[in-house]
Amino acid sequence: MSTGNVRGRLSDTTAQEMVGAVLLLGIAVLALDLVRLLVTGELSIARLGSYLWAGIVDSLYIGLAAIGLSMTYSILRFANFSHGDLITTGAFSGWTVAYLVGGIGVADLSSRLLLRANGGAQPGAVGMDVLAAPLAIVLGLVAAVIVTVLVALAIDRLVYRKLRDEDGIALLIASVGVALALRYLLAVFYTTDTRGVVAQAPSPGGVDLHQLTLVVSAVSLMLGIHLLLQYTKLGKSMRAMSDNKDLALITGIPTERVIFATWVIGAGLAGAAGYLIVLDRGQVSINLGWFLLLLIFAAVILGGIGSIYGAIAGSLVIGITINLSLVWIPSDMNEIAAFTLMIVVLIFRPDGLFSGVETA
Amino acid sequence: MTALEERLSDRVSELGLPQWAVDLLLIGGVVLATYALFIVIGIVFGVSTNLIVGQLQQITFFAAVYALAALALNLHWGYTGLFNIGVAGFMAVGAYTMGMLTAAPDGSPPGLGLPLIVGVVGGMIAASLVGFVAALPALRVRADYFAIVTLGLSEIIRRALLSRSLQEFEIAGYALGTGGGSGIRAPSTDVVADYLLYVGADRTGDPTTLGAVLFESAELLGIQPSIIRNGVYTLILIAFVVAFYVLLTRIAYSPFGRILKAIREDELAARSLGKDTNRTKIKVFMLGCALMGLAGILWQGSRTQISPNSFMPIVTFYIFVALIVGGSGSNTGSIVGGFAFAAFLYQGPRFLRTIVRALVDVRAPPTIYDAFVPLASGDPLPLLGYAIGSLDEIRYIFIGLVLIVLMIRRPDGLLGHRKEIAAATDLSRRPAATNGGETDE
Amino acid sequence: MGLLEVSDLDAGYGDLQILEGVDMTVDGGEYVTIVGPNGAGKSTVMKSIFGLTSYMGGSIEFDGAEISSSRPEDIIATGIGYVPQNDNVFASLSVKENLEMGAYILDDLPEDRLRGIYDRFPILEERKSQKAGTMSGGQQQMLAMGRALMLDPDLLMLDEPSAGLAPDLVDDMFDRIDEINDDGTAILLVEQNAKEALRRCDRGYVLVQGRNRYVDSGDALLADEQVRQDFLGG
Amino acid sequence: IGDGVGGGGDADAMVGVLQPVTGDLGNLGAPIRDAAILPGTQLEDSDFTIDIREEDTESQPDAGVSGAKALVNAGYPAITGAASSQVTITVAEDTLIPNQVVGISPASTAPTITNLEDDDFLFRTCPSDALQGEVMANVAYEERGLESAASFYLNNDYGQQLSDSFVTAFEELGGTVSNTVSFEAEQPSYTSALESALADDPDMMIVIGYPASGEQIFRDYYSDFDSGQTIMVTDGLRDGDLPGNVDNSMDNVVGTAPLAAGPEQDAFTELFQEEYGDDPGVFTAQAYDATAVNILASIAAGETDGPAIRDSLRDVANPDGEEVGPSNLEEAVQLVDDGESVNYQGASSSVNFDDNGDMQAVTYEIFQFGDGGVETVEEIDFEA
Amino acid sequence: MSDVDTESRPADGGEATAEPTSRSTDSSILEIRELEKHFGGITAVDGASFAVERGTITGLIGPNGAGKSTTFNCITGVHTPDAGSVVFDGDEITGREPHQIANRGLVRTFQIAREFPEMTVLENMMLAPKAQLGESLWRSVMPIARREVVEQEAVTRDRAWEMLEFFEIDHLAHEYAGNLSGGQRKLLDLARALLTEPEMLLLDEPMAGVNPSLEKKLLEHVHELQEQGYTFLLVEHDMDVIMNHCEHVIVMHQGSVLAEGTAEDIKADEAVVEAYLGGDV
Ligand SMILES: Nc1ncnc2c1ncn2[C@@H]1O[C@H](COP(=O)(O)OP(=O)(O)OP(=O)(O)O)[C@@H](O)[C@H]1O
Ligand SMILES: Nc1ncnc2c1ncn2[C@@H]1O[C@H](COP(=O)(O)OP(=O)(O)OP(=O)(O)O)[C@@H](O)[C@H]1O
Ligand SMILES: CC(C)C[C@H](N)C(=O)O
Ligand SMILES: [Mg+2]
Ligand SMILES: [Mg+2]
Repeated sequence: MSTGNVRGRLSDTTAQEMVGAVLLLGIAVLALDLVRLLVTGELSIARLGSYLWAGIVDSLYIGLAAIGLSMTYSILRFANFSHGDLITTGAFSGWTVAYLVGGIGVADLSSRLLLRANGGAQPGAVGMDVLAAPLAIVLGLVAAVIVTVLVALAIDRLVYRKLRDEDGIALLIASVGVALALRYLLAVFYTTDTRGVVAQAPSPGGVDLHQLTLVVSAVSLMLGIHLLLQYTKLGKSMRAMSDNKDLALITGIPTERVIFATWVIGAGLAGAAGYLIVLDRGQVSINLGWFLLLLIFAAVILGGIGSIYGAIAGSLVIGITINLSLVWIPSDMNEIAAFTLMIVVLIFRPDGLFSGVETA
Repeated sequence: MTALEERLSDRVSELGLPQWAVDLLLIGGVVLATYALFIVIGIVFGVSTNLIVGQLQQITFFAAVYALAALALNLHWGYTGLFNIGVAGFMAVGAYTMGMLTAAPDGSPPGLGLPLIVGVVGGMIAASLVGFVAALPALRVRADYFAIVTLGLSEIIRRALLSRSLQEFEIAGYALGTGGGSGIRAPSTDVVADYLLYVGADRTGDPTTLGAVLFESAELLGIQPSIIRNGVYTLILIAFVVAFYVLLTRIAYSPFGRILKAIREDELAARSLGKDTNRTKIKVFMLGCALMGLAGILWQGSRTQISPNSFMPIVTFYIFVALIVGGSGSNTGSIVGGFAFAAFLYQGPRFLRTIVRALVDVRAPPTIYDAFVPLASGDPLPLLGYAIGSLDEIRYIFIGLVLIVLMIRRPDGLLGHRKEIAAATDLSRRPAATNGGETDE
Repeated sequence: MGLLEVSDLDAGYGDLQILEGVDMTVDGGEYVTIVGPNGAGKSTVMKSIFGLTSYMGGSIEFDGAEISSSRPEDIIATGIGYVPQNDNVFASLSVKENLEMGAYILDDLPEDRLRGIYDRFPILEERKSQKAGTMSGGQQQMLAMGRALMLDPDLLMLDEPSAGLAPDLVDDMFDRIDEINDDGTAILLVEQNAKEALRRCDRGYVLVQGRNRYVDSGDALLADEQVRQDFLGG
Repeated sequence: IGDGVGGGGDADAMVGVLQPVTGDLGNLGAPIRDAAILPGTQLEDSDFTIDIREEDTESQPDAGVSGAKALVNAGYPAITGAASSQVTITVAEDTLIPNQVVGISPASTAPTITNLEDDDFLFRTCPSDALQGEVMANVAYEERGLESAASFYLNNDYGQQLSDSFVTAFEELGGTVSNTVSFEAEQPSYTSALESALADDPDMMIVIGYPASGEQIFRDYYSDFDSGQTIMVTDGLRDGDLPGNVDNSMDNVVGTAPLAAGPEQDAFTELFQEEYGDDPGVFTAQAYDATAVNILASIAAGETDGPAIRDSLRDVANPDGEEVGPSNLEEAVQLVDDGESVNYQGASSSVNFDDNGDMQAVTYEIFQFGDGGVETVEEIDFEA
Repeated sequence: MSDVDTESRPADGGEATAEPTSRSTDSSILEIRELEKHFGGITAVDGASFAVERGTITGLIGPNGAGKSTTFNCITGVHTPDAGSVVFDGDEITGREPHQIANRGLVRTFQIAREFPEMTVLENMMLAPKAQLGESLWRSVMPIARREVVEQEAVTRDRAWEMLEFFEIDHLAHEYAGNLSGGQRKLLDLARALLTEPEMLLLDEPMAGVNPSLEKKLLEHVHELQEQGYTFLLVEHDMDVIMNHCEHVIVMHQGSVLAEGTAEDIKADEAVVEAYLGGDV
């Protein structure tokens, strides 16, 4: 299907602007309504605050994953459906290491190695929180990043590299295959049971330390990536490659090395996201990443593919949407709101809400 | 497998038969060879006739279901290039509409209590209408965005069906509902089998002549009546597969089909030749969605309960595997792919599990650790037990690997790339009046 | 021994062979043109020199070193610049960034080269922060050429630089190429504007169906009746 | 135990065990499954061939139907299962009733099962939640003086109906129910759903669900909402591992569940501990009883045929006849085979089926979570 | 607009016919008035007006970025103009969809030929004819109605063969279009456009990147077709083509028409020489 030109035609009309205006109007109405609810006291400030905070926390880990997805999308030119399972890989590998380290002398090897697949070694008993086992938690994060990167590189070598010249749809289909194989390979080892692996978060003075760890880690990782891309040639060569791969090759950009770097960053962030999500939620499951994937796609598309700041901004929109929408709609509809927003944006601003914003 | 089918198709094409006959032979050959394989395996391992026949019935049922869906998807993706990965959503619309129209008015959730046929037709219409609504905007975006839009749409549909907000509602004084997470209970489509088998479709009553013959011969072979009943319904599904096939093949070999291909290849060029591609795309999208809805009805509707989680995105990917295995763009391929998927990827592993469970009496150890530890002391049984216990997971891995290997080695599917020429007449015939020469280069 | 020495080259795409035993030489500072019908394999020759096709046999030497199995980034470093036929600028990067990309393999941006290129193509300095994709066709050709010149190559390969340009720009383009050549850079040029190209070059190759058909000085080819008839449209 | 490949016919009794070993109910389902196959193990060395085959419902209707189809196609005329009411109803309507196969659920408590149009093929050894809702309301309003409540329930037959039953009873007593919020199983986060359930800051909240979801619900609850109100749970969350998995002592949680209080409860407990080295959990006694009466009825019927088993179920379970039970199952089988009339006295109750296939008398417990797992703090008897 | 109508209304009503030779050649077939097209801040076409005489070969030239391709896109419905009107054969076609315009008899080819690569050359050709019965879904599927479709297909096929013979690419009929060489694609594109029985053809740089020998052949075809009554408007940068083959030349510059006239007039026009043909950048 080549609808590129139809899109071009569409972009000539003012439909875009019209829908944009309607969208803005809608947002304005909702904002006014929000004020009304606050004034009438139907919605307490505290509740609004907790929605917003939850939205920010959600958007941070969605954002971590979205940066990686956006980068691989723009540089390798395909929608990577296995990205969610990289997140899951990070969660399992990282927490396995955390358990292995933190559970020494407390729990038996099999519970630690397989993250309680047998139901033993409950997290409280092992002391899985940031105060009781800070070293284990940090090592786990490092391991999550490293293992996920290695897995992603191995997959690239075995699968995607062989499909470099194919079109995006072939790669997309292959990535669905990768997603299935990876997820259920994990399931064979860890079983499909959902289970808690993190102890209750210590919260001195009402500050949830696990959530705080998530926020601090996520923000520093994002900052790190920003600096890396801003102050090295890597950022520019990535943009050049996503613009025109053949020409990048001719210009002497070592494309395979850029792809390598893309996987390292993208998968590393995905792994970290997976690990941090579990730190916050407490439970790990085989479907962790897969269920998040569509939300991450929504964030990437909202922000505009290829733009890192777009991905972060898109994640904020998604995170806030799924939480703040609870003011008006029941909680089992909140993702419907997020997906609808994604579709509307895709149709009327195919380049994303934040297109035009410069990327590193 | 690949080599086998290839050789088969070569051999068959040597006979110089018309295309449809070749295709029929091909499908028949593959099906019979697979049946034979399963029967041999069954006999070798001493499986009872009842179980073998039961397995073949199950395989055929799923083969038919996946063939139906793959054929519909082939119309979208194979012919028109519309990369629709929201198939499960359209199936859900079909099945749910049928459920809501036919469920008893005093049920929970209540339905309209209309006859089954109204439900089936209504379901198809609803699926195509949702297709229409989706098509209007979705057709304007790029192929990979289109994929994400359709996937998002199918999730929106599924979540809406799950939501308690629609669990029960009222329209124009009629109470209706989706039943939320519990789903909807409605008459199942497989009652049509009862009409053939029992007098007055009353299962506790007397069988019809056909029913009597079937049940008696089944009794002789030691086959459960439930298998016969399911078998008859499976035959009805096969009739639908044939109908889909004829319909889609007619479309494929026509000027309409030619426009579809042209849209797939280069839409702007087609428009510039005066083809109203938007209308055509909407039409074919709606038609495909209606067929998907029907496939959903025939499949999920054959259960008394339709629940939202039967329409997870994985279902769409199953259908994609079936289509890709057979080779997208080919209707014959869709059927062969549906069958191969059902036989080897979907049901086959379960058959193996049944056999292994019967042969070796092992309990699956709770974790793979407990399976490996005894291995160190030379006892492989726990590991085998674990593998059998994790068969569902292993099957998913296998499906994933098949997809990957197909994309790398045979992106055109097992049947290879079959570029069927879209025309309602034989193109190799050249007008006699012209200076002619050879038709072939 | 020429600067570029292609001998008996076989190459193609995937399993499909396009070039069969192509020989080609460019001496230092020489100006060589390749002409031939559509699909003859002219672009393929250039891509092969740059290692972008499936190599099937023969040798490609540059400056005395075999480069047929080198990676593009290494070939650039040996001193070959290449401006491909179409899609030859990074559309979403600014003009200046495009030029910087030309010196990607260096650690630091060679400021004096950049200066030199701005002097040669003043329009590029004027528009240095404009997105390359929004420039006109002729401007994009200049930018592409500028980018290829960033490393001060010994050999510049240009694939149909005049295609789609307005007549005044075509003349201008040829003049620019002459200038670059006068500064000592060897030129390998593919052109459908064959008469003009042959008129200006030192030597010309006629390529047909992936094989060498004629080699001679540009003027001699222009004078050859057969060549005129078959390849230059009479 | 059984040979799954057989075509049936050569065994004296064939019972399919259809229980959730994985999925949301996995933690409770695995012991239930264990108990359900226990009679088979017990009779292994007897003169009778008992063919028992397991299938996993994965706590979901879809997988449940597949499992049931497999059992039915393999000729099993009677089934112990399923656990979740949702799965049981689906399986019964889709597979068991049309194929005239008997189903005895040990755990499906949803009230609608009572009046399901089942041609009398569906039984259960557990009580209906019509009673449990009342028990809950009583405990909350009368005993603890809690006047406002929120209901947070799993969106399936069990959750919906038990929630309704509680709400009706609670409001009848004079309490107010501020919010009823349903949730889906095994979601990654319940924070937003809990937010709406607890919006009006009620005195108490009831949580009706299964363990895997429950773990996440309580994690989210304790990390964001814990303000000391009473949480009341039901049989679905009677999982001793829950506090440890949630990593909270769950002191504010109180629960109700059907209690195994049959005449032969001790005999069963001993059997179970001996075989599995573990204490029996919720609905395990009911599961044992279900399989046991299935076997007895089959042997009484003299053939592995659904309708025949259905017709002899009440004969072996209900009064009149020699009292038998877990302690002497082998004898019981022998007696039945000899044509004697028996009255099965179970581990969970005396197992007397009424016209709807429900239990006639049941006991509930009030439990709390303690160090050693679940602690029964009170027993309540009901006689219908 | 009524004056335009009377001016351009052809004597025979302009109905698309299978017999192109019967067309009158005495009035303008295409008329562009004050056309404007903006992209964001860029004005691509800025009030261009011109007319094309029936039966002529008209050239459209101008510097890069003058707005020629955009004008083509506005005429053929790929873009909707922001202002101005396009009148074709007496009908106002401004803002209509590309397929409507093509069906009206105004057909274009593309600068880079757009074939359907996975369809054979013959299939490519058979797509072209207008209003085929079998383009209706029902007719293709319904048992009885399908008979007519099959009959028409045979006719269509024979016409496609004839056209392929005319362009001397009939030996490629069963080849997949994706395997053709660049020049052969251009021939296919033109042949396919003709099979729609247009009244007028818009060709965007038909000779760009075409080898001179092939160029000659293509031009011969164009002249032959002109004699049959077709009208051509072509964008071209090759001055030889413009000067030797076009009766009439329109020069665009910065979105509007700078000059118009015969090739000789244009060559002599100082503004044109300044803006396009020579001078410095
Ligand atoms: N990426 C590719 N894959 C397969 N075949 C290709 C590819 N690129 C070019 N070809 C084929 O190789 C042959 C030579 O192409 P090439 O581009 O070298 O021709 P050319 O001489 O540059 O022609 P032109 O003057 O039209 O640019 C053609 O037959 C073309 O179809
Ligand atoms: N889709 C678009 N978006 C933004 N600007 C555009 C678009 N299409 C064309 N333009 C701009 O409009 C102007 C006119 O472009 P057009 O392609 O019509 O020129 P042209 O006369 O065909 O030039 P050439 O001879 O180089 O093909 C140019 O400045 C171009 O950059
Ligand atoms: C196992 C039990 C918790 C099942 C629950 N009583 C239900 O009916 O769904
Ligand atoms: Mg070329
Ligand atoms: Mg142009």
